[in-house]
Order: sequence, then C-alpha cells, then structure tokens
Amino acid sequence: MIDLVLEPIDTEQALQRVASQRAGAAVLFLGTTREFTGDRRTLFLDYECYPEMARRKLEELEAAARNRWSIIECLIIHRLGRVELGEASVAIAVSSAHRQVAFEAAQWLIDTIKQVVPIWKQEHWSDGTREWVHPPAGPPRNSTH
Amino acid sequence: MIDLVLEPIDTEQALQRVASQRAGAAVLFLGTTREFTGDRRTLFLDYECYPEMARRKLEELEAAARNRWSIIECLIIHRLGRVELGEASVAIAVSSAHRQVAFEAAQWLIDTIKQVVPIWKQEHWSDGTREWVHPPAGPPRNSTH
Amino acid sequence: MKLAVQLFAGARKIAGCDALWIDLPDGSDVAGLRSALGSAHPELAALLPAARFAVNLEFADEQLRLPADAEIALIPPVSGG
Amino acid sequence: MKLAVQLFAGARKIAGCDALWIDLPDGSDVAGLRSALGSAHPELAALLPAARFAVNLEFADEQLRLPADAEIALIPPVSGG
Repeated sequence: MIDLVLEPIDTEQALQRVASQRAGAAVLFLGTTREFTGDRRTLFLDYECYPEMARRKLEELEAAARNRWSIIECLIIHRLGRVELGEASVAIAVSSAHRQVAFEAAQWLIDTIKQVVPIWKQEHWSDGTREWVHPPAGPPRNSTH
Repeated sequence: MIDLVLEPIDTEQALQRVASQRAGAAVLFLGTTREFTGDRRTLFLDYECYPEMARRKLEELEAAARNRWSIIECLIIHRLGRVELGEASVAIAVSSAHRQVAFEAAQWLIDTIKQVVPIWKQEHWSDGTREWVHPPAGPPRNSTH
Repeated sequence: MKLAVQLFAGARKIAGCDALWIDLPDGSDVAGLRSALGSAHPELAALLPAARFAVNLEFADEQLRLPADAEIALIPPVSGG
Repeated sequence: MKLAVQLFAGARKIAGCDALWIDLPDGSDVAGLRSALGSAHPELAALLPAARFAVNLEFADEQLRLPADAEIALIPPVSGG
C-alpha cells in the first residue's frame, strides 16, 4: 500500500493497516526531521515529488519487497509539502510471520526509497535561506535519517 | 525506559516517548500474537514474569544498547497477563540520529529479550488445553515472532 | 523533434520554470538530450552530471532513443525519505 | 542450610506451588542445588537440564556458592517477547 499525503502521518492507523492475525511481528520505521545539521538549524522542510513516477516507483519497491521476503502487509507513506520539525516525513510499516523479515524489508525499503524515488526536500534554514537537497550520487554519504 | 504493563500497549504514546528533535529516525518493533502455529489455533496468551529480575534484565539490556549504539531514546514495553490475538505482547521503540542505529538496536533488543529476560508465555489452545512455552536452549529454533 | 523536459526541485528553481522545450534531431538518445540541455541552458550545467533522466516514468539509460511523444523529466539526485 | 527456590511458569505448574524448600550442606554450589532439587522433586527432572538458576536476580554459574540468605529462582527457558 502506497500513500502520498499532505497531512501528518497517523502512525496508529498505519500499524492497524498492516496488522494481521497471521503476523508475529510488525516493524514501523519513521524518518523524522532533525533540528540541527551540524551547526545549522532547520525551521521546517518542504517536500516535492514527480507524482506519477514517485507513485510508480513506490509500487515497484513494494512489489520487489513482497517478491523478496514473506511479507504479510506493507505500507509506505510519504509526506509532501511542509513538514514541521519532529514530524515524520516517511513511514514504512511491514508485518510478517517472523521478525527478521519485517526488519530486513523495512530497512531495504527506506534505503532504496532514498535512492530511486523522485521526491525532493527543501531545507528551510533558521537564517531565512532555503535549499533543495541533492545528495551526491550513489548511496548518500551524509544521510539525514 | 522500561514498562511491564497489564493493559494493551499504546503505540502512539510509545513513539511520542522516544521522539526527539535530534532524531532522524525512529523504529518501533511490535511482537504480536499469531492465531496459528502450524495447525494449532491459539485463543489467547498469558504472560508471567519474575518481576524484580525481569525489570533488572530489561534495564541492563537498555543500558547495554545505549552503550553500544548512539541511541537518543529507548523504550521497552512488555505485556503481562492475558494478551489477545493480534495484540502486541512486546513493543520496542528506539530513536537515533541515523536510521541504521535504530534498526540494529531494536533488533538486538528483541533478540536478546527472548533469550535472557525471565518472562514466560502460556499458550491457550482452541482445544481447551494450555501450555507453558519453554523453548529449547540456545537461540530458539522456532521463534514465534 | 521538439521535446518538453519536466523540471523539479533545484532544477526548477535554477531554470525558473516547470518545464523546458528542447530541439533535438529525430532519433536522438538520452546522452544527446543531456548534452543539448547543457548547451541551451548553461545554468543547469552544474546539476546535469549527477542528474538522471526519466522517460515515460522510468529511469533511462544514456543510449535510450527518445520517442517523439515521450514524457521526459530531469531527475536531480533525490532526497526523499 | 535450608533454601527457598522460587518457581515460575511450567516449573510452578509441575510442582503445584510457587516455591520449594530444599536442604543443602553449607557451602553448596548451584550444581549441588540442581542435583538435590532433581532428587527431591523427580517431577522436575525433565525441566531441570535446560533451566538456569538465578541467585540474587542474576543468572548463576554452576560453580557459584550459594549464600545462606540468597534469593534463588529456577528459570526454565524463557519465552517472552
């Protein structure tokens, strides 16, 4: 299941959507906005995407994860627009019969989302400047999460 | 933070308790009750513990995780008493600046809890029988989660 | 052929618009598009080497020939998650 | 010395009580306790080999000498989580 949303992520609901009486484990990952990057203070973030492609890529990743692991349910939610400090920009919930699967799949999903899904964030710094974040190619060296 | 509780686990509150504006990631693990173990159907579970030692062991594990990883906040909640199908018997929430830490610490905590914390579950089967679960020594071969 | 290239994030900000039109010989590939875009819009040159192109919602190899009706987007390094 | 051994879960069910008293020579170690408990309560014999003992809330080695005032518990394989 894939959601691109403008409102804060309802984590309780996300967990309910992956709940199953066949599940022995659920893993929820939240990527949240840090206030400080080194000495610079973030006021808030602003997320933009290429909507049709972002949705397609997220669906491909869910399908790939389901193909690779014995997942029961899988939900990926990404925020768009303004995200306040401390709020989650992304939530990944995975349920499975055995816990190793849920951990591995959730981790693979967030790692891969950060590489291939056309979503970008703009930092709004406390000095009033703003900046689109375009990490160096390849696995990011200074990942925010 | 350690909680041994008789009531259902409030996952929203658990995530709030580990939230921090220094965190870039939060991982929540839930261990939930599966309805079927092979062909046998579970009606519900009943958890018992050695209270003073269970609490001490959980605190030791939290301290060990904080020592090994750069954790911001860490919360372990374990249910006692009757746990219904689909409900979580255990919740582990970890926040950290970078996601790898939260994933690794949460996974290590649940793996280790299952080996060293004096808590036991009793299966209540649909045929009316009940059974304390005492897995073979060493890493369990048939883990429930 | 004349192709529209959708822009996002830093590329959109630099160009000051959501899309650019670019003239290319029929049968051009993605490498040709990359080079033509850099020549026509030197302000994008710093961003282009690390950017990918999407053709019909899929990341495209440099050798991919561009259909005349392709939906094309310039994808600077992503920062979702 | 006379020591109380707390029981939990399957051990409590088998013994039918929360704790057992066991008589041991002064200076006995955990191995001595394990052996004496199996002799005095053969119904626990099947459970004992995989069980650990906790002494004052810590898992104890077989060689640990038991203080006369120790809090002792029989810890069958755990199944929390």
